[in-house]
Amino acid sequence: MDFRFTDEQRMLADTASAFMQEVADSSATRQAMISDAGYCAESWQRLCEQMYWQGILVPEACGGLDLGFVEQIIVLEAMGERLHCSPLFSSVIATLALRSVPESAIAFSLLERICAGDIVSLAHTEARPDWGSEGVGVTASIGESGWTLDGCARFIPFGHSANTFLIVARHAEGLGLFVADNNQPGVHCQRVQTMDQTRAMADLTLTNVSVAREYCLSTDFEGTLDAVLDAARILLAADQVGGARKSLELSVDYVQERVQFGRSIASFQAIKHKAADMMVKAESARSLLYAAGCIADEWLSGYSDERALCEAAAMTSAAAGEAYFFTAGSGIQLHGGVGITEEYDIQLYFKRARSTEAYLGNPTAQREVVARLLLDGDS
Amino acid sequence: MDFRFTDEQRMLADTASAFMQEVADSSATRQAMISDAGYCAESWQRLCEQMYWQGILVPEACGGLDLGFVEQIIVLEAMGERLHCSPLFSSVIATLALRSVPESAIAFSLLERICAGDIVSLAHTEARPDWGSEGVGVTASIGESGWTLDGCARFIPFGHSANTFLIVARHAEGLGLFVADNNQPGVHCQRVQTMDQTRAMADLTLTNVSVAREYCLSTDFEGTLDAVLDAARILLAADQVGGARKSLELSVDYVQERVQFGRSIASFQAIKHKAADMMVKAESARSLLYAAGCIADEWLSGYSDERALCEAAAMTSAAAGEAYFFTAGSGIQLHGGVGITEEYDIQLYFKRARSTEAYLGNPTAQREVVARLLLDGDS
Amino acid sequence: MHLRFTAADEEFRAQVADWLSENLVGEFAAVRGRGGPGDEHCFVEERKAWEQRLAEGGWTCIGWPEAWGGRNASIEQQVIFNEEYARAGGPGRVGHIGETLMGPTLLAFGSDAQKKRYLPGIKSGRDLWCQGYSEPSAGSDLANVRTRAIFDEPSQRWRISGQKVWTSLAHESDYVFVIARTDPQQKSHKGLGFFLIAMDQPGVTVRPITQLTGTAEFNEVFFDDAVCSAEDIIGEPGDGWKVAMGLLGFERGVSTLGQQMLFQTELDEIIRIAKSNGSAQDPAIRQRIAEAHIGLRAMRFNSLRMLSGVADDASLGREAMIYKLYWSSWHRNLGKLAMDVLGPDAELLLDGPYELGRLQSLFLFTRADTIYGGTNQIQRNIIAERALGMPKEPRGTAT
Amino acid sequence: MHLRFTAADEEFRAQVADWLSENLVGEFAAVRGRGGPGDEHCFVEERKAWEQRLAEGGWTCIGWPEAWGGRNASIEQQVIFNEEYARAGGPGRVGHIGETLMGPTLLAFGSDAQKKRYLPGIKSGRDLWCQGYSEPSAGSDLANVRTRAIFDEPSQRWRISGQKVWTSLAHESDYVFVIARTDPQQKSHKGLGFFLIAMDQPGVTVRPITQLTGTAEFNEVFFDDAVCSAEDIIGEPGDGWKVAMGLLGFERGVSTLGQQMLFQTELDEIIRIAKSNGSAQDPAIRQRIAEAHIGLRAMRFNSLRMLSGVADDASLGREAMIYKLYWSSWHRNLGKLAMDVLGPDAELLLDGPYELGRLQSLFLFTRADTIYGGTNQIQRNIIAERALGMPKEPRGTAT
Repeated sequence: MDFRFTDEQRMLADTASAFMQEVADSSATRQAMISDAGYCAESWQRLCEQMYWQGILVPEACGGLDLGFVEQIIVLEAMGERLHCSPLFSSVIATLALRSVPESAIAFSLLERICAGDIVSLAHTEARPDWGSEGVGVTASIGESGWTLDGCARFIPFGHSANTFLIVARHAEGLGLFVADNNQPGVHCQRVQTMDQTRAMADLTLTNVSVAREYCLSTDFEGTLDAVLDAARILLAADQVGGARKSLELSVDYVQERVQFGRSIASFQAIKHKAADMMVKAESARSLLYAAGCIADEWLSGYSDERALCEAAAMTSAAAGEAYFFTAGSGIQLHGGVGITEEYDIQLYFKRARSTEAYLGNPTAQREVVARLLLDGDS
Repeated sequence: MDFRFTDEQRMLADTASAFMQEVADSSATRQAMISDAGYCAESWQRLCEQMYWQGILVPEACGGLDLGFVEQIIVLEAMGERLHCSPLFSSVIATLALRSVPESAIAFSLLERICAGDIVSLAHTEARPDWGSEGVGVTASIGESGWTLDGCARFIPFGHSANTFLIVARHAEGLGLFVADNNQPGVHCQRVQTMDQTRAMADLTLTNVSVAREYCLSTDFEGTLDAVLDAARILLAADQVGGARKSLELSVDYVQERVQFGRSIASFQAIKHKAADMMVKAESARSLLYAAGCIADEWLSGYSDERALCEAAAMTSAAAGEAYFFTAGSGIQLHGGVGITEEYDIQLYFKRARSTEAYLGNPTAQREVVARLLLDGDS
Repeated sequence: MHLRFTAADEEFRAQVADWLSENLVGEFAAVRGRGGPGDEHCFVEERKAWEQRLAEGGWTCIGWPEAWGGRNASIEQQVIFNEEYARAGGPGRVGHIGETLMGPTLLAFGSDAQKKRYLPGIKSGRDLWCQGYSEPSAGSDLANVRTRAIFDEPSQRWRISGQKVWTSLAHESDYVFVIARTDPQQKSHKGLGFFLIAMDQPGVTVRPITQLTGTAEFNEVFFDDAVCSAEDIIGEPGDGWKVAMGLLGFERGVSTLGQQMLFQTELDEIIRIAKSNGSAQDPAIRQRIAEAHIGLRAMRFNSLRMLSGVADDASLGREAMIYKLYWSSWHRNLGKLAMDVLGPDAELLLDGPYELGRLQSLFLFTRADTIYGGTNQIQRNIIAERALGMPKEPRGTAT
Repeated sequence: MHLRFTAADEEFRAQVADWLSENLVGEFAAVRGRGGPGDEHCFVEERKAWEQRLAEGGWTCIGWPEAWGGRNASIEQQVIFNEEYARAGGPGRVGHIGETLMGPTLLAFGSDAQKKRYLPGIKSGRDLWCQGYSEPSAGSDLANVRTRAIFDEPSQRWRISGQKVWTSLAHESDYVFVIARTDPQQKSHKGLGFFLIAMDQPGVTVRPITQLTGTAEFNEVFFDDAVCSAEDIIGEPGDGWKVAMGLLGFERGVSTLGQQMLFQTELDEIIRIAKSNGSAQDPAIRQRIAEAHIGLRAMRFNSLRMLSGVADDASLGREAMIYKLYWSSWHRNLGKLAMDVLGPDAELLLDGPYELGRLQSLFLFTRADTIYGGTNQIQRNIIAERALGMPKEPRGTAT
């Protein structure tokens, strides 16, 4: 038991922070978020080439770094701190999905392509009625020449820039995972306009899309999907914790500067206590996040089961989602009038807090997952 | 539309406040609550003889004052302010039940006896699974010689001192309302020890109790029971609002006196803002209470239907229950160390806040009632 | 104490409803339900024309004395008017600052000449007003006003210089009322004056503030030797604080009932969506919708108690002080509830580049509710000090 | 960063568990799970004997240096010991103030003579300690201490007079450590001394404080010319504040993990009841149980981060400061949750006159959690000032 960063992890955190400071200041973020792609291609290229963060969870054989989940969290937290607009999250989810299906040449080569900087996106849900397997809106039917996919998937982060999709589709006997390229006939993916502009989203429509048999990576993907989504919730929580901590920092900095009634408003108890509550929530979510990272590492290495992963993900997602929304919302309040202006960044954090809190199941839904584990069945 | 007390109502409020100051100071309350009966017989007698509050809702023909629901609320609010230990609440509920059943000589004479100071208690529930008709635990069967009652009812306020019970029992075709005296064979009622000692509670056990046909006041009491309980929730909310306001007052008085860090702690923003939040909750609950009083008056006089009463009761109960618990709980916090000592009264308010909040359905349950009215069915 | 309106009041209600349904047609049909908070930038020309139509019908300033063109309407009638106005979808009133703030201030503190000069323009819907209180360095701290007013003896005019901020409708207004420092020696709330200033002059510049919604509701207003005649100060130099504090009292009045009707339409919309997309079956959403409903009813009864108190003894009671804190917190929660009811679709805009749906605007704009017009923190100070008699904090330098 | 314990640690865990299961029998079987906060008044004699049994087994003061009888146990081992102790139902430690507060203070600030005089008695479980910090007029404001210490030259002893309050276990203790004013000219935190005083003397009187639970957990302690030898002051007169502040740091340590195990048994009990009485199907209760579970896990990981930080650079990190606020708020919410899970039966006592059930005690006693040892308000001040670097409030007189 050692609940500290290793020296290597600490170094990675410092590097990540420095790199983000360089490529993701406020003006870079604002420029990227209103661009067509929703991210800066040059920064992405630097991230892939100089940082190689897209390779953190990729096995060495495929050209990856084969580091741990905690390392992945460290960089996502740093990115969240800066509201970085980046398809990295997508590629990491895809990596986890590819690691979870039976080994194959296709999966191997996709992992290689991820390392090369290709964007690979998991397309799995219509988010109706929920974000899990119930929400799968693509159907797959098998024929002489292979599979045919039809249907829609929504809320694919940076899907409009994806080179390749990993598509979850319902077939006669369950869920499968299929591969399709963005330029394949019948594949249509388009960015949708969203309130939070820093995490671009796309809708995917599949019309009679042919997929060769070997591009079906799994026909028994349901349980795996759940685990991959749980891992995704932890990764997202890293973004949220980073954003929550930065929201607190920006707000404390602002109130220190702001003078009213003859003194810095940071000296008012109402302000101080709000800031203290923000810190309690942010740091507690962070503790849960790191523990979830350890558990996800154990899951990746086979020491922990899906139930432990599920519990860690639900707890962390609930806490991080609430912490981010609370700190960014309170942050606006601490900023006072300027908090609601376009000019200050706190509102961008607030919007990202909302979009991430709702994504993959909101805190209420996550607490219900925890409740199920605690209260239902024989457990 | 005139949302003010009339002059008479204002006078009644002043009288009530003065009378309570006389008979229900802290030491009187503490003496009464640990007595066997849980109330002071002498004060009850004075209340009945000098104040005649037990007659407020009794029709003139039965010797009552035939005043309105708002008047009843006014005195209950004053009693709640002082944590008065009194069976009045029971008698008022019984009055409402007796006014709601078909006219009869028995009902008439019971109303007369209520005016004379007899304690008449509605015994209706085992509170499992809920406080309404589902919780009725007494069964009534009809035979040659009349009705026979068997079963239990719990949480009867001051039931151990009741002269007569109005018993809700389930018969073959629905719910009925039956009358039994406390000294009748097979009737056994005993006080139970409760965390809040200011509102004594009793359990009633009925073993093969014979009730003559004319002592069955209604065989179709289900809808009426719901309405009577809704009215009871509003009456209870009066107690809660009184207690909430007093909790605030006691706490503000305390923090004004208490000096720490060289100044009255009432000057600290954390304290002031807590007090402000307490006031917002208490006064808002009070506004809902008075509106509910008006609506209950309309219901009594036939202008409003049970749905309006139900909505008003659920809203008021939810708000008053929360306001009381919040103000009394925060009141302990504002008192600091002495708040948790037996010596100071704020802890008595806190216990009464809890017991009243849970009684007849907690705020969550009441909000669900509101949600049903708003969201379900065609409404 | 009772909640029923008299027959006469109900007749008045019918009269209002009839007039509105006859007049909110044609050119005005499009502005039904538009122009409220968060939507102030829309249909401005139509809403200006609407002010004059209202005035022609005798429906502006109905609470004013008859001598100044009002109806001397009772509190009940004002409540009814505001309720029916909102129910009919009457558009956000561009004239509301003149009608509910400037007018009552003039009536209470203005000279006869000032009343004659300004009240008719407000009454007729011709002159629009905005308010100049907050400053960049004095957001919550009105006493810290730095805008200066210097009396120029030769021209017998005041010359105003400084900057105001968070001024809504500034770019549409004809006049602004401004608190400015007349005595630079005096600190805090002493030495302030209350000035009425024409917007259309070289010394006044308006700059919109773009908000998190992408739209601009508020403005900065710069005064650079703006002029104001000697007759256009209310009271004496040095009376500004007294006048301003009186004016803050007018902010809480019958218009709150109309505001609540707008809130009700928002809540109704949320309930409609919840029923249609299934979230009405989510227990947590049910609790929150019920809580919103209860909160809105409490707000209404708080207002009625407050208004009944006004009728009673002409002073605003305890309830008045909780109003801003209550509605702004409630409304902010409603914005979040709207998002959670919309579910995943809450993120999707109507269109690019940043066209928000109504509930998205609600969500984002309500974050301003707990800030402008006195933050929640300031409101709690006011409640604690004025309603509960708790001491002010010591002034001093933080360490 | 990983959560797994090493094989050696797991072996240590087994050793602790075995010893406890062999020793928590016979006379000690009855005290399993008893004597925690809110229950301190029970089984005191048995728990005193238990301290000595623990000491014989070498299980007191395991984190102390071996030179003073400890095991110099690693943080991991201390975590494990506390977890296993709580898991086995080890009773509330009457010796905990000596072991976790007095001992570390002596080790850090005491003279060699003082260490020799006092550490063995703590280590062996013979001497029980209590703490004398708070005073009636200085609850949250330690600097405002009024208890006086006057050095009597002829007898070469200090004479202590004054009153302390909220002293738990005072009536059972052999010694008390006290902050008292050595220099009456000095205000605030200057001029204080830190004294070690024997309880068994005529100048010391203990009076229990009856709480809202009807039981007495805390005491008032009156000093009326109580004596204390010249050697029994830690550091110099005037060093008291420094010593006291150091001591406050020791309050947050590995014992938090044990505390959390107790919380876990409370939560488990609540879950058990919820499952058996059907409230586990109530959506609102489900949310709150899940929240309690998440909160408790967060508390654990907060502690582990804090402890790892201690091992790292010997200073308590940001996480340490949030601990008291976090656990006390969590625990208070748990008390309310317990009542709501019990439903209507929550009101019913075990017996008259006022015998509370375990969860009722929890509910009532947890109201004290957010007050003693620094109120939540004080904790937030500390977090804001020390962890976030925000300025202190100006001192001054309220107006």
